[in-house]
Amino acid sequence: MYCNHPPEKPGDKKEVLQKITNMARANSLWVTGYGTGCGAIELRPLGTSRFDMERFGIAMRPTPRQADVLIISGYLSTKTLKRVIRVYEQIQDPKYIMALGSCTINGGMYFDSYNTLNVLDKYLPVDVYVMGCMPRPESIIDGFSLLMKKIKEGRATGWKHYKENLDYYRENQKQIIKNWDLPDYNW
Amino acid sequence: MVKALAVFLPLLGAFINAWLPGKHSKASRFVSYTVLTAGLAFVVLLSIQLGAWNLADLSNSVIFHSGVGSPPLSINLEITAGGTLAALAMYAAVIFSIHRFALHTPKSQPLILAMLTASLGLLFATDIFNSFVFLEIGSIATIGLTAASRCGSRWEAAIKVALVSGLVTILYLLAVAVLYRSTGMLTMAALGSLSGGAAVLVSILLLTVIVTELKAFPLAGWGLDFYQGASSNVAGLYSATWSLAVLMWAAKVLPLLPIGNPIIYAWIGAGGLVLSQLAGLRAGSAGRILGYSTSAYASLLLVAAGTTTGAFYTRTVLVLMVFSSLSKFSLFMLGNPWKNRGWSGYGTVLMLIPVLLLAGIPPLPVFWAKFAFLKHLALHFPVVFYAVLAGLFLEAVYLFRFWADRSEKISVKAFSKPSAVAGVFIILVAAIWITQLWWGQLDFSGSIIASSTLRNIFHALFAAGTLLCLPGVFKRIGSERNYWFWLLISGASLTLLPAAGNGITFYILWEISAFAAVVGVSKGTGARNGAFWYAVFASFSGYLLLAGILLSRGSFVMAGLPALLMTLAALVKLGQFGTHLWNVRTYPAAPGTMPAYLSGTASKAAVLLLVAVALNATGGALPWGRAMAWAGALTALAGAVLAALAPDYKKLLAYASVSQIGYILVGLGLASILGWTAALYHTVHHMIFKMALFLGAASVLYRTGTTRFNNLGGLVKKMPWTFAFTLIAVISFAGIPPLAGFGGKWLLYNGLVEAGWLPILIVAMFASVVAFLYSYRLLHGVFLGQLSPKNAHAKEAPLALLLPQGILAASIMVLGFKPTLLLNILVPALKAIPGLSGLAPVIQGDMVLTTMGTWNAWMVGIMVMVVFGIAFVFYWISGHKPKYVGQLDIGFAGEMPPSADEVHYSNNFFRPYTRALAFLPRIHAEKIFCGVSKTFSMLGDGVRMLFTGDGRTYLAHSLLFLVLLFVFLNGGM
Amino acid sequence: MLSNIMSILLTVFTALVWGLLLGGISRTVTAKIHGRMGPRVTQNFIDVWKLFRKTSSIHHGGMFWLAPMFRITGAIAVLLMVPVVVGQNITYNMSFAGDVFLLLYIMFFGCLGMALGAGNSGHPYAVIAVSRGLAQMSSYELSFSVAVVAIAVGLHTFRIEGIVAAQQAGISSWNIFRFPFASAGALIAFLPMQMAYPFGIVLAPQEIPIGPPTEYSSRFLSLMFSGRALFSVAKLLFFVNLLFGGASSWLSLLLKTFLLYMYTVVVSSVFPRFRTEQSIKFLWLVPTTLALVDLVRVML
Amino acid sequence: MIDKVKKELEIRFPLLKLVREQHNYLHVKVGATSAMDAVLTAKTSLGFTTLQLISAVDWMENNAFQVTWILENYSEQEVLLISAYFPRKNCVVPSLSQIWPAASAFEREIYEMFGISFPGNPREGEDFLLEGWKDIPPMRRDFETEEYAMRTFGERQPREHIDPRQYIGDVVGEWNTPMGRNREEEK
Repeated sequence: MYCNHPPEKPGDKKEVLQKITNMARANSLWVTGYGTGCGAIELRPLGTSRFDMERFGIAMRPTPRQADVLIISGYLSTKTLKRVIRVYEQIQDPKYIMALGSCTINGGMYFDSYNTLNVLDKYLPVDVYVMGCMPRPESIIDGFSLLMKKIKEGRATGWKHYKENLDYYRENQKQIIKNWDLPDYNW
Repeated sequence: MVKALAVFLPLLGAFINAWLPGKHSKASRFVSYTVLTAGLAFVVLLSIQLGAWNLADLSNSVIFHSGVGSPPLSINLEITAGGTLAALAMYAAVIFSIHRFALHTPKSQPLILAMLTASLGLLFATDIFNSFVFLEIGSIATIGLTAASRCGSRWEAAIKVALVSGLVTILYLLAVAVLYRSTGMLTMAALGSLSGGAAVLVSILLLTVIVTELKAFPLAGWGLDFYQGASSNVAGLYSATWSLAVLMWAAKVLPLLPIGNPIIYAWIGAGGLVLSQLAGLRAGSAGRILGYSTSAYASLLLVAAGTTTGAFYTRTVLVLMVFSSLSKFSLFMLGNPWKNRGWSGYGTVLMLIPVLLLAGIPPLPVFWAKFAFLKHLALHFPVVFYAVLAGLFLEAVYLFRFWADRSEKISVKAFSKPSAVAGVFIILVAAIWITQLWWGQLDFSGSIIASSTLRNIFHALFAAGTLLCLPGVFKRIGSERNYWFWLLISGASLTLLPAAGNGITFYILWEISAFAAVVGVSKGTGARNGAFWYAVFASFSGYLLLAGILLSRGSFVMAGLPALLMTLAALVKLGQFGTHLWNVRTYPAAPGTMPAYLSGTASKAAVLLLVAVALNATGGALPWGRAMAWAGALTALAGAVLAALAPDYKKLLAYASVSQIGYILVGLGLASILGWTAALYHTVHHMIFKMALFLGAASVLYRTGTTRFNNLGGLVKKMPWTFAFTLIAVISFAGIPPLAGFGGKWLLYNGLVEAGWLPILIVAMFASVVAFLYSYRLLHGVFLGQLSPKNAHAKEAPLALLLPQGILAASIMVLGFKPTLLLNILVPALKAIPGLSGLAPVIQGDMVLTTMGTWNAWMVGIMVMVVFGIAFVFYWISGHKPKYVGQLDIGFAGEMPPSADEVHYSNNFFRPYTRALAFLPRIHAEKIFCGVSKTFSMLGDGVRMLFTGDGRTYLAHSLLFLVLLFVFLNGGM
Repeated sequence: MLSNIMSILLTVFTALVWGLLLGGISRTVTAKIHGRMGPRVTQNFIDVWKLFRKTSSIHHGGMFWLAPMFRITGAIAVLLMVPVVVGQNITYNMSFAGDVFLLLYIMFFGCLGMALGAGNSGHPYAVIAVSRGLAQMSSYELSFSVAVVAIAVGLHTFRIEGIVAAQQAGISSWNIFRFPFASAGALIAFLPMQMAYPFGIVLAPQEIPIGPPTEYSSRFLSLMFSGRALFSVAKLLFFVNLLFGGASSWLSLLLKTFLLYMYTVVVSSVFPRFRTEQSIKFLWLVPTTLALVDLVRVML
Repeated sequence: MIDKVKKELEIRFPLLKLVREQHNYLHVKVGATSAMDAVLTAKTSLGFTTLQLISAVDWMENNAFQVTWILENYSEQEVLLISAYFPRKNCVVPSLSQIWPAASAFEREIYEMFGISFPGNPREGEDFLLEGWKDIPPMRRDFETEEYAMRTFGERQPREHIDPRQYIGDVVGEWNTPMGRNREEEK
């Protein structure tokens, strides 16, 4: 029913036309339309004429299959984490995670909640954190700029890290997701 | 003296039996069987002596006197050659059924034997008063037999018989008295010497007696009640002996009555036939249905007496009456669920043969008599002809309903009973024998379709269609039964069809193929309904065809009404919208590869008929071509829309078949070379793709056990080859260029533009776009989407089903890339037909040119293939190796789909379409047909009000009939 | 022969570049109408290249795999069936092999492939989109075919070269002026053909994530984007040949296709979306009636 | 109008205690055994046909759960709250899901959060919010939230105090994003 094969390790091999490809990747960031927390409301203005993310080539895609970036917008509960893992793994490589707000960094105001995780990095490889509670659209664009810079420099390798250390991430994920029923890897 | 033993031996047996003691006496059975066997032997000897087996001349006879003195006191019998055959049937019926009485009511054996004697006596009587004696004996025996089982309804039936025979006695004796007083003689010949008032009086009295005894229409009430009320054994025996005897006796007396113009019989008969059969549509019980059928045959006898004379009359009446009586006998015996109710595959067939006999379907003997008789009527009495034809069709309808209702109730044991086996056997042997007599009329010169190219195309089409269906016949599921035999028969007669050289040959082959297919269909699971619809529509189109042939006075078809009738026959057979009901009921119900045969191959017979009609009637252009084209275009559209909304794979294909056939009609209606090229090209193409699709459906059904879209989906992984072949067929019929289907559309559109029929063009184009809806529905509903866990066990179709599909798909590819292969054959042949207008398409190599358009299928195909190939290779070598993940692993808002069934979109697939169409009034052909059937039912109910079920009413009927006759005949004089 | 092949390759290449560029321009123009800056004009090239270079990819079965190829084959087939520049016979490519009927039907090749791929993906939304798309297609094809038949019958030829040749006597001989009603019908039908709003129910990202290509990713999607660009250029070319007198030079070709494309972009960016049945009813009623007016005129 | 409701209820349930009353709002407290009677009476006789919410409060000091049914009479625009105290140990409350299907969801939530059982609810025990929760129900007051969060999600990162203005200023100066540029121009 589901594809249960773990992913291949991507390795470090150079691709053809790496530089051009990196430029293209940086300038065409497609974002999965998935709001995990309160920060999702701050993403909407990005598309409006005031902030206009399309000028950077950033677009919203309604399906993870076609997206490059997953934005964890604010606090992330354990229940949502399960869905986020699935969405993230369904995104095709290369893929990037951008985390918004204090909650993803250290739990923020929900640090002592029974179902909100504190440090996102333990569960998913975050490429860019954007600080704030909540970050304003300007900050998010800032974050995108940083991400674009990292991609151009070839440093946004969270997805490689995730695949190479899948066991570590899985262990952490399984520790807080009590009824783990996902496949080994969600293709 | 010895010869009379044939008549009186049973009487002897009756006397001995009556005196024998005990209930279950073996002795009585021994006596009965001995007497009957001896009598039968005598009859056989007599018939041989009289040369009855040579049906050409039935006039030989021996005269026999006995008793005291001379007539009228003595018993006078004239044993005719025809009569011996009837007697044979009676003896056979009694021998085959008497054991049933022996089990339940042993005391009835003397009565049976007495009835047999009375029947035989009446059969051979030449004397009016003798006839009276036998009539009385027969009535008494009937009453006794009927009342033998002490049950309310049977008593009632017996009392009605008694009442009527009382009245008959009075009237008859009056007639005898008048006759004797006027002429001093009581022989039948004396009737001829009557004149003046006495002649009228005797005629009226005797006619009333005869009509009453015959159970012909206005006076049929008591007979119906009798058949319904009596036990089926009694009714069966009665119809095989006494009823047959009365019919034969009436046939003897009627021409002798001094009534003036005998056409009055024909009027009584024809009117009665139509009205009684209308009422028959509403009949519920088996007995009553067969009673109506008896009434129909009595009416036929009246018509025959009024319109024919001499040897023709004798022979027609003999064949009609003997075989109808025997069939009714077998139906009563078979339809009697007296033991071990159960379903038998043989039951349907066993029961269908007598039904087909009664309905007069070729090559069974009744057909030959009916055919000759109807031909005579068509030539000389057209109005009577139409009435008789209508009545016969109505009869066929309720007989088929009876068959569909009852055939499941036949006991398995019935088949093992010697009576049933022998009955069927005798009927069949006799059928072949009689058919032999007429064989000379058949003509296989193929002169109907003058062009040998067209003929060969159709030969090849039918043969290939049948052959491709054959490998898969054993891949059946569940309760489907063996149908290959019937498929083969049907296919064989279809293959012969283009070779038919005259109307009768064409008709016979047409009907054999249709009714063999009906039997084949009835083998499906729960296919009774489908088979019934098919039988009704097939016989309707058959009667239309027959009428057309008979009205054409010897040639195959004449312009005008016959051609119109035959066109209608073809349209019904094709499932023109309005009559498409049978397609969408029959195809889904038919077993295994049968629907592929029906839709792909058998429906092409109607195309052949249309071609034949057009060629023979006008040389190409039918005057109603434009109407036909409109009908075709609307059929295409309506069929396509209905197909898109169909919830079932086979049903969808049935509607698609209706829709695609519309294009053929448009092409033929054009009556131009382009139009006919399009039509015939599409005929070939339709046969190929529709068979591929239906074989695909058969494969899916075989592997999953269902054809409902709700239960299917995702089979592409399990049945990749079936999917590939279906895909090719679908791309083709959708008309997408590199494959064959586009050619037909292109030719058709060019033809339509050439003729300037733009509105039809628009409708046809729209229909072809709607075809995309159902083509995708079909592919997605069955093969794409999610695989239901219910079908997880499914695997690739067996080779027997796959191979024909592969062949068909390959031929689609070939035809798609090189349509000129077919066009090079078609176009010259059609150019040679003088009646077709317009310019022929010019074929230059692979290029086809018309006045306005061009088409080079080869270049288009090559282009598509090359581009596709380049894309494919580029994909393949660019190092792109995507990973296969299951269908459930989809981006589903972060969730995992709970089960395949919940994410498979299949129910109400074109919902927006349905919504958009909502403003259209929902006119369903079903509703129209319901209206028609309701109207007929109402008419039938109206007629049925005559038959109140009260014996006194029936007496009143007889008297009223007498008075009316009196007024009418006196007025006429 | 060689020059023919060169011409075909040139046509396909130009169409691909022009199609992607037009897509980029349309995004910019739409953004300007919204009061935004909008992406670069070359954004579509970047997107296609990025998608092409995405590393991992999944597929759901054979038809899923083949669908983008169907798509691109259909697009190229339509493209090659239409003469590119009037008078330069070498650029007529394959148009000798068929007439408008062939073109009308071969247009479905790519759509059918796409629909099959969507079906094989197993995603219910993809199939819902296909069901809507087919329902809508059957309605706009009605008006479009009425318009095409009216024009073709009016000009007494089905050959596209013939139709173009009949319009070479100055601007007033263009079919859009000779057959104004049919042209209006065809131009309205052009909107749903390009999946432009208000007929954009097929790719409705808000309710059925992007429609048929929901499950398509990386290289498949890249090919599909290219196919779409090619197909839209092919359709533009067909319309230019059908209604606007063809193109006498490459420059006028670019200009005419650009203007025609801008028409869809402008209409599309100011209208909201119809529901499916509204769209079907509208297409059955308005453009069909318009086109029928000219058909009746031609018949009389 | 609400007076009438109050009178009616007082006649039928003599032990009823009034908690709060406004012009269209009434909160009453009834005994645990007559709670169902009161709710059903309100529905059938008093026109409170809509169930807005079922809520629960843990009164650990009184060793009781307070369950409140919030009903609404839409045509009169009145709200009626009926509360009842149930013993805290093995708390069992009758289910209303046969009467209001919507009650099923509320009851499942309360079951997960408080461990109050609603026998009669056909979907009781199905995962609602806390998928695979194994600890004591988190809304009970004897549940140590912070301790649980520490245990499950790890120690919270220590806070650093950074002056945001200075921090953002540095970053903006260093990155020179388009947005940053704009801001500088504004200055």
